[in-house]
Amino acid sequence: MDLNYTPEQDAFRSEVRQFLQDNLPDDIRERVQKRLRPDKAMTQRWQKILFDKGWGASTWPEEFGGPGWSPIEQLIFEEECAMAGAPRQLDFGLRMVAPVIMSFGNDEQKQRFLPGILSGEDWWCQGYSEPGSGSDLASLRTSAKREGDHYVVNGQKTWTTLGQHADWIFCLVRTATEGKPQQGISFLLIDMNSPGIEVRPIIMLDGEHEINEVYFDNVKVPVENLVGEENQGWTYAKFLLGHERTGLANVGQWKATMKRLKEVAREERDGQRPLIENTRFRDRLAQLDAELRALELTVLRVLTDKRGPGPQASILKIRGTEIGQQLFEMLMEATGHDAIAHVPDALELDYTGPRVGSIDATPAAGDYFNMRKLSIFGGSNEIQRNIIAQLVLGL
Amino acid sequence: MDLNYTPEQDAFRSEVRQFLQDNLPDDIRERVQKRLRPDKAMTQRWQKILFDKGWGASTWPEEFGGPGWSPIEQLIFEEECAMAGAPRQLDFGLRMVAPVIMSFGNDEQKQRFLPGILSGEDWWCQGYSEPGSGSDLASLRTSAKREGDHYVVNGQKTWTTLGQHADWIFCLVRTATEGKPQQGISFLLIDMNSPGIEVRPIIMLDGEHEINEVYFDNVKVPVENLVGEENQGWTYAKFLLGHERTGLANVGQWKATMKRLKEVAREERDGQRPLIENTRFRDRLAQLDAELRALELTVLRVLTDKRGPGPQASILKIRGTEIGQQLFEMLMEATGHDAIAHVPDALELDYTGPRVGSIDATPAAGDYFNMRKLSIFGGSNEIQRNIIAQLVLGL
Amino acid sequence: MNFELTEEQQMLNDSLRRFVTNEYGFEKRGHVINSGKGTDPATWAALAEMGLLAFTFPEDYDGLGGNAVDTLVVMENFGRSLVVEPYLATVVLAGGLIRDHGSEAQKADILPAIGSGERLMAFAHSEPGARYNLSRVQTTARKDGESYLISGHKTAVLHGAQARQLIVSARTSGAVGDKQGLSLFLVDAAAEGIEIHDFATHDGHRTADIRFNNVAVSAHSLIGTLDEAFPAIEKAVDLGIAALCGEAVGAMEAMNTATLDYIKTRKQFGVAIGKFQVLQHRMADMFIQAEQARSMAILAASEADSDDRERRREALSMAKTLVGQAARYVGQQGVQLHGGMGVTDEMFAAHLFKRLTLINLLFGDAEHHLAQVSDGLLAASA
Amino acid sequence: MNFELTEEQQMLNDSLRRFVTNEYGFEKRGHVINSGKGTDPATWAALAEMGLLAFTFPEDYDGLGGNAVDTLVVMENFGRSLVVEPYLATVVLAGGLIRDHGSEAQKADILPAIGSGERLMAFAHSEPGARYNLSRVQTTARKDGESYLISGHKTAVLHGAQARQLIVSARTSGAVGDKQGLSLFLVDAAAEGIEIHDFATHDGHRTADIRFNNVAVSAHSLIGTLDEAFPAIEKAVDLGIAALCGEAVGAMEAMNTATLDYIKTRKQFGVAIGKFQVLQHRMADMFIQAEQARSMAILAASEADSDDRERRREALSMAKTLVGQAARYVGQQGVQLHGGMGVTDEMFAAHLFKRLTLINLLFGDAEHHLAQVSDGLLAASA
Repeated sequence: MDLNYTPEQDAFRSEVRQFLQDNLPDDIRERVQKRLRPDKAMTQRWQKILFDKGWGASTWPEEFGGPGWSPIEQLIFEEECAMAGAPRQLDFGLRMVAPVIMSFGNDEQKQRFLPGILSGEDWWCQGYSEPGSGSDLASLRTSAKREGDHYVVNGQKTWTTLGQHADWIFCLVRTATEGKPQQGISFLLIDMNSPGIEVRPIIMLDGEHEINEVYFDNVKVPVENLVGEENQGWTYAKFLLGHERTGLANVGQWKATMKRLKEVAREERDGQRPLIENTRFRDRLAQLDAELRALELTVLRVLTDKRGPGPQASILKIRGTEIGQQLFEMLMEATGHDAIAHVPDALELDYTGPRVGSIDATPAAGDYFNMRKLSIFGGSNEIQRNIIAQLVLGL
Repeated sequence: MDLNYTPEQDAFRSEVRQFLQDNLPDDIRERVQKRLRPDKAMTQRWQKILFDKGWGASTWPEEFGGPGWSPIEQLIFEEECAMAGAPRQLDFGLRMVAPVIMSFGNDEQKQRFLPGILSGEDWWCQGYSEPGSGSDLASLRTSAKREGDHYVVNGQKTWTTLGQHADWIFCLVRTATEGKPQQGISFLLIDMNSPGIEVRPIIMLDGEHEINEVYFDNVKVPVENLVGEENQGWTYAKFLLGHERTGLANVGQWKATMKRLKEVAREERDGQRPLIENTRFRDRLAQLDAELRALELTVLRVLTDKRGPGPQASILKIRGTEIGQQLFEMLMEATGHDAIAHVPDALELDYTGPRVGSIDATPAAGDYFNMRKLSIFGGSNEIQRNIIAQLVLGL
Repeated sequence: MNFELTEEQQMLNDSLRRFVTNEYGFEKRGHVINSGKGTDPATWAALAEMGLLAFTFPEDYDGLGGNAVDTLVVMENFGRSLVVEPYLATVVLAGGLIRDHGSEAQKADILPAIGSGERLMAFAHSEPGARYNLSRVQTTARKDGESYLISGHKTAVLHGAQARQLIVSARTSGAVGDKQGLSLFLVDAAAEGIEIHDFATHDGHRTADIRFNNVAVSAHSLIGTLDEAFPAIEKAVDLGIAALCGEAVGAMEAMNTATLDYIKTRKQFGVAIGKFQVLQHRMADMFIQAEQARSMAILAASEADSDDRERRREALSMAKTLVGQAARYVGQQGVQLHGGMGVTDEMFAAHLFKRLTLINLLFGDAEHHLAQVSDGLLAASA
Repeated sequence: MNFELTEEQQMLNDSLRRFVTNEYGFEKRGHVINSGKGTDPATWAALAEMGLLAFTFPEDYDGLGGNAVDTLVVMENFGRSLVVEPYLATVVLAGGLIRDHGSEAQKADILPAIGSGERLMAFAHSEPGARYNLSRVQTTARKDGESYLISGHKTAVLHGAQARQLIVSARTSGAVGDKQGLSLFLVDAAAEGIEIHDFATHDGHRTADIRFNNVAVSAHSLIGTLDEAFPAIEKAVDLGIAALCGEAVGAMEAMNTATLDYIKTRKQFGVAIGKFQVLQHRMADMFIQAEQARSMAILAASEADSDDRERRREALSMAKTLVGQAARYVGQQGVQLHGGMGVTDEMFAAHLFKRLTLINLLFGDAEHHLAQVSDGLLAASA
C-alpha cells in the first residue's frame, strides 16, 4: 500500500502541467476560471489543441488515437486540466458514444465516427430520456421502423444537453414492442441535419439554454448507423451508464472548484475581516475538504482495483454529485446577498457594465441552481441507491 | 395570536413551582438531577405526594380524580416538574391503560382499577409487542381462549418496560384468528401474580435491567378483565397509540435536559477554558436549542388546536425523540473521553467510591445508549413517517 | 396563549388568498417580472385597496394599527404565489422605520402616501464587503451648515431603483464597525449626486447598487436620533426577517403542495412515484420541516415588534436559522422530487426554490443567525 | 500509487482473520470481559505467537520492521470481532513511543518484552479537564538530585491498571498549556506513591485513573529529550488515531454485515424488512459511509508514521473527523435497523455500536478534529 505517486507519475504530471501552461489560451482560461458562459467555439478550439498534441481523448486506447494512459494518468491529466482552467471536454462524444462504438460498433463505424469525435469536429449529443421515461429509461417509446435500407424514427427525446450545437445524436430507440421493455431497444446514430428533426430549447432554472427537446418526425436513418445488433441496445446503454458514473465523481473538477472556493473565502470580506476568518464558514469548508479527500481516495481505490469498477461506482456518482452541489452552494453563500442579483450579460467575457459584488458573485446563484441537476441526471441519486441496495447488498 | 401565557397560567405555574419547592424530597431531586438509577420506591413515593395534593394525574378529568387541567396547564405542570427534578410519573398506568379504561371500560372496571393507578399503589406495565411482532403489531399471536368465566392466556410478550415491578399488565391478545390480523384482538387486564406468568429480564445495551420478556403459560384471567368488547382491542390500541405519541414529544423533560446541558457546558473544562467557550460545541448547542424551541411551539400549536391532535402528532414523536437523542449525545460528548468508563455502582445515591471525571460523566454514555430506544419503541420513527405519508399526505 | 388569527386577520387572509389565487397566477407573475419595472401598478393598487399597505401603520396615519403578525399573514400569502411587489422594501422596512422612528412631519407625509399606494420607498443600508454585519457602515454623512452631505456606496438595496425616497444609513461619528455613531436619513431618490444601478434578482425581484456622492439633505431629513440609529436598524432588519420567515413558510407550503401533486401523478416503472417509500419519507420530512418553520415564523412575528432586545434577537435569529435551513431542505428536495422538470424554468417549483434560496441569503443566512444564537448563549452564561 | 496489501500483510490478515473468527467469538469475548482482567492470557500469547505484538518494531529488537499500515490490518480484524486486548495501549501507543524515542537501553529492554507478550504497558497522558488538548498538562516532574519526582493526576489511561510500566507525560518547565516544557518518563506501575483506580469501559476495555504523589524515577527513565516531548506525544496520539480508524472500519464492516443479515431475515408485515426501500437506502448510506471511512483509514495509516507534521496532522484529523462521523452514523443506524433487538445486550450489533461510539470519543471526537482541520486552513491561508 503506497499512496504516493510514482516518480513516473510525478513526471507525467509535470509534463501535462507544462503543456497546459504553454498551450491553454488565456481567454479560455479566463472564461473558465471566472465561470462565464461556456460556448461551442471555445470547447472546439481547446479540443483541437489537445488533438494536435495527441491528447484529444485521455481515456481512449492507442489503437483509436488515444494516448493509452493508465487510469491514474487519466486522473492526473483531468486534475491538471481542471486546475489550470481548461474547459471540460465534451463527454457525449469522447466518453459516451465512443466507448460504445469501440466495443460494439463495426470497423466501418469506427473509421467513420471516431476521428470526428477525437478532433472535436463532430459535436455529439445524447438521446436517451423521453418525457415519460426519466429514471425508468426502459419505458422509452421513440420508435424506429425498418423500411428497406433505413429506419424511420418517430418520437421525442428530452433533457438533451447542448443538443442545439450537435451534428450527431446517439439514440436509444424502440425497434420491437414484444417482451420486457428492456428488450426491443436499439442504439442508433442519427445525423442532426436529417430532415424531420427539430430541436426546441428548454430554459433551465438559471435562465440559461443548456438543454433541449429533440423531435423526430419520420426521420430516415440509414441502417448502417445501427450500432451492434438490433434490439440489443439496452446492453450497450447499461455498459455506457457504468462509464458515465465513474466520470461523474468529477474529482479533478471539484478539486479545482475547492481551490477556488478557498481563494474566494480569502478574498470576500465578512465585515472587518476576510471570510476565511469566520470560524463557522471555515468549518464547513473543512468538512467539505475532508469529504472531497475521501472521495478522491475512493476513486483511486476503484481505479487501481484490478477487478475494475463494479456497481460500487454508484458510490462515486452519489458522493461526487453531493460534494459538487455543496461546493457551489458554498460558493454562493460565500458571496452572501451579493449573489441575489441576476446579471446574465455579465456572463460574457467582454462585459464591462455594472455588476453586484465581486466577480465571483455574478455566476454564484445561477451555478448553484444549475448544479441541482447533478443529483437528478445520469441516473438520479435515488436510483443509484437502489442500485447499491440491490446489486451490491443483495436486498 | 398571542404567544404569552395568560396571567392565570402564570399564576398556575407559580403555584406548581411553589408546591414542588415545598414537597419534592431532596433525595429524590438529587437522584433525578444526577441521573442516577431510578427505582420503584422513589416513583411510588412521589406519586403518593402528588396524589395527596390531588395532582396525581395531570391529564385526567375531574370525575376520575384528576385536577381537570387544560392541555396548557398540563404542559406547564409537566415542565415545572421536570425543571424541579421530579421523577417521571409512570405512564403505563396514568397515560396508557387509564384512558382506555375511562373510554372503553365499564363502571366496575373504572372503580376497581383507576384509584390504584392514581395513588400509585398499582404498578402497571404494557403487554403489546411480541418477539415476532414489533412494528407490525397486528401480527401478534399470544392467545386468549374463553373457557367458562375466564380466558386462558398462552404466549409471550416482550419489551415490557419495568415489568419486573408490575402488579398488572394490560395486554393485547388474540381471541379470534379469522379475518384480517387487526380483527380478533382483545384488550385484557392481567394480574401479574396469576399462576403461569413468568418475567425474564432483558439486559439492555447500557447494562441495565429495564425491559423484560413476559411468558404466559395457561394463565387464567377472569372475563370481567376484558375491556370493551371482545375482538375490538385493535380500536383501543390505536386510540392509545395516539395518546402515547403526543406525550412522546416530551418537551418539559427535554427543556430540563437542555438546561442541564447548558450548565454542564459551563462546568466542563476544555483545557484552559470552560467548554461553553468552544465555538463549535456551542454552535451545536444553539442549533439544538432552536430545534427544541420549534418543537415546543409546535406542541403548543397542536394542544391549542380545537381540532385536537390528528396524525400530525407523529411529527411530535419524531422530533421529540430526535431532539432527546441529540441532547443525550451532547451530554455524553460534553464529558469527552471521561464518558468511556462504565461504573454501574456509581448510579446509586449512596455511592462514595471513585469515578471518572465529573458526576455528569458517570451516566453520560449509558444514557446515550439507552436513548437509542426512543426512535425504535412506541412506533419506530420509520413507522411514524409512514403514518405522515399515508394519513396526512395521502400517499 | 393562542395561535388563532383574529377575525380581522382571518378576513385579511381570506381576501388576500383569493386575490393571489385568482389575480396573480404564474403567467401574470411572469409578465410582471419581464416588464422589468419591479412592480405592477394594478397589483399594487389592489393591495392598497385591500388596506394591506397601511395595515401596520397607526390609525392616526390612515393605518389599521396592525403588527408583525398581520405582516406574517400577508407575507405567507405572497410566498404562496411568489408575489414580487416591493412590499418588504416599502411597507415593512421603510414604512416600519418611519412608523417607529420618524418625526411627526415624516410620518404625516410618508405613511399615508405608502398606505395609499402612491409612494414606493427603500432602505439603503448594506455596503460592499459588510456581509451580514449591520454596524459595518462606511457611508458618511458630513454636517455642512444646516445640511448633511452623504457619500458612500450601498448595495443589495431591495427595490432601490423603484423607490421615490430612500432611507439611508450613514456614519455621523465613530469608526467603521462601531454600533455607536450611525444615523438614518431620508433621501430623495432623484437628488443630485445619486447614481443608481438597477438589477434583476434571480427570483424576479429587483435590487439596486447605489452610490452617493456628496448628496445634500436637510437636517429635517434625519430620522430618529443622531448617532443612535443602530437599534433602529437592527429592529428594522428584524421586522424584515420576520416578514421573510412568513413568506418562506408560504413558499414552502406551495412547494410541498406542488411536489405532492407531482409525485402523486408522475409515473415511473408503472406506478406513481409517490408510492416509493423513500419519496414518501422525503415528503414527510419536507412536511415536518415546513411545520417547524411555521412555528418559528409565528415566534418571529410575535417577537419582532418587541423592544426587549435580547429576547427579540434570540427569537428572530433562532427563527431565521431554522426557517433558512427548512427553506434549503424543502427547496432542494422539492426540485429533486420533480426530477428533470424541477430544474426547468417552466415549473413553478423551480421558482419557489429560487425564492427560498434567496430568502436564506437575505438579512443573514442560517449559519450567520445560528452564530448569533450561539454567541447569545455565551453572553447569557457570562 | 497502490492500495494492495503486501504478501506479508495479506498473510497476516488471513491468519488473524482466521484466529478472531475461530477463537474469539461473542461468547469468548464476554468471558474475557467478565473476568475483569482486561486481557486474556491465552489470546495475548496467541497474538505474540503470530508475531503481531512485534510487527511494527525494528528487526534489531525482535521485530518485523512494519509500519502503521500493518497496524491497520491488525486493528481492522480486531474491530471486526471487537477484540478487547490491550493492543492499542501496549503496542501502538507505548510501543510506538519507545520505538521512536526510547534510548538504546529502553528499546532493548522493552520492545522484545512487548513483542514476546510478557509485558503490558500504558500511556498516561490525559488529565482531568484537559479534554482533547494535548498540551494541557499539569502533572509535574521536579528534579531532585539524580532523580525526578512526579506528581499529578492522569485519567483515561487505557489499560492503565493492567500495565507493568507506564509512560507518563509531565511538565518539566513552562506553564500549563505550553507545548514547550513537556517530558516523558518511564514509570514502574508498582512504584511507591502511585494510586491506580481500574475501571471497566462501556465497550469491554479497561481504563484507569492514576494519581502520582512524588513518585521518584531515575534520570534514565527520561524518554527522548527533556522539555521537548510534545511532538512525540502528538505523534503517538496520531498513531493511536490511525489504529482506531482501522478498528472502526472493521467494526463498521461487521455492523453492516450483521445489519444486512438481520434485515434480510427479519420479517414484518409479511416480508423481510430489507424489502422496504427506506431501509434499503439507509443500508446503502451505511455502506457508503463505511467505504469513505475505509479510504480515510488508509490515508491515516499511510501518513501516521510521517514526520512531516503539517501534512500528517491534516490527514489524521481529516480521517478522525470522517471516521468519527461514519462510526456515529453506522452505529446508530445499525442499532435502529435491528429494532428492539438492537438495544439489547445480547446482540453483537449493540456492542459494535458501543465500541464505535467510544472510538469517536477517544483522542478527540469528530468535532474536535474538524476544528483542527479548519484551523489548519486558516494557518495555510495566512
